[in-house]
Amino acid sequence: MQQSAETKDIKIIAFGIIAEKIGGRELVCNGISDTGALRQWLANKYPGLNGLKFSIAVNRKLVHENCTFDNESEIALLPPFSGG
Amino acid sequence: MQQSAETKDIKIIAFGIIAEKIGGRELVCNGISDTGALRQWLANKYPGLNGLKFSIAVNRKLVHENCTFDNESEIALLPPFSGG
Amino acid sequence: MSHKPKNIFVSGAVSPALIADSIQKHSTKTDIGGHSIFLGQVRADEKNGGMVQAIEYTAYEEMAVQKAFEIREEIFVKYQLTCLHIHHSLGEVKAGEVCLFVFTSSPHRKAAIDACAELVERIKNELPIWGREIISAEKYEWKENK
Amino acid sequence: MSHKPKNIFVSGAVSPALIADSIQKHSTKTDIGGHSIFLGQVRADEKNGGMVQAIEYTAYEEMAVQKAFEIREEIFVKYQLTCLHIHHSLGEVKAGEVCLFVFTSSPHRKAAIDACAELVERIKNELPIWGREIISAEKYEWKENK
Repeated sequence: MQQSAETKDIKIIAFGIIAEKIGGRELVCNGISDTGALRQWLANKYPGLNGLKFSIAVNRKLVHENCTFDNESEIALLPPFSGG
Repeated sequence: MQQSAETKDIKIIAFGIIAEKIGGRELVCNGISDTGALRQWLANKYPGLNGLKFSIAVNRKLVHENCTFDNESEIALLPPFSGG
Repeated sequence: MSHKPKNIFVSGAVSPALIADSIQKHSTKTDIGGHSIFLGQVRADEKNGGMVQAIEYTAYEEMAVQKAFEIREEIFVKYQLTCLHIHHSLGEVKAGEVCLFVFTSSPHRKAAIDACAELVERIKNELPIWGREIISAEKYEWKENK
Repeated sequence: MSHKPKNIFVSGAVSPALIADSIQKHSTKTDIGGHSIFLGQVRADEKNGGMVQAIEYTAYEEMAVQKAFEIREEIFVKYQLTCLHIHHSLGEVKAGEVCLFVFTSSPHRKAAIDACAELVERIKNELPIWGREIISAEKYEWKENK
């Protein structure tokens, strides 16, 4: 029997000051299937993120409302851009 | 006795299509002391200028109204600019 | 004008030689009348604890390249352009060095100038790139675009 | 920033090497955050009787240099600039070659970009420079800026 999406590990990539605060460029979560729940989970697990603004990209697109994803999705945490 | 300004030769420099139509970059006039008279004199002497627009600069400044000059002045005939 | 995403990143500073080379290559495109170029240069800003020595750039490269491609396509629709090139640094760029090179070309100057200005704003606002200002061996600040 | 009239003319085309060299020289000015560059390139326009092969530029040099200086001073008053450079060709510039190089630098991008755009317009409208478009050995047309 196949594992359900909820119990599969989901890989998340982080950048800039967010990567610094969580202590690495990659993290793994489990049992989370939307961006709202992900924000909640991150806030609990990484108090260092408190007060820092970041966006979430799902499959390389910024998402502005709550958005579902699965373990095939590419999830990224993006602090405010500062290129150029 | 000194020559009066009116009888001294006044050197005029010309550029672009105006120089071409008068057959050279420099010409000399005599007895002319303002830009209005100069335009009249040029129109009579160089029918090739008929229909061509040009400005006159006195001492490297464009003049828009009738302007007097003397033989110490630097007089230039400037067709529409086309630099760049 | 190519219609697939193209890498925009260079390692370290954008060199004046790369810029000269890029300009030179356009001499065969004799329908071009004007080029507009923007160069971002790293400033030695005064900070608490010293001056900015360098900026270290990182990016979400795959997303940045895809987004740069979307922006490129939109700018081509909006302006009459012959060419459009974007080069952005990754890694360390010292104060005084160039970290961004945006290059637009058009038969007429207005399109090249307006497109370049709009591109620079969109690159700063929309590409997932981050700069960390290095002040000393121990001290740095994350840059924020205004 | 020098405060006396400076020659703006170069003989023949503006080379990419001159542009690269000019960019390189600004790396010591670490208060600069953005450079804006405009390059005018000679177009091989189709004319009655053939294509434009080259443009031959002449100028009322003394007046152009003085006027360029006045424009420069006015632009420095209006925008927060660190540097401003103008180079214009005299003599023959072939299709595909660069005949105008305008270069502005500022701590912040907006001043550099806006100043460069305004400078290009003023150079085209106010400097006594004339271009003769060479179509063949016998045929040419005097250019007119629109």
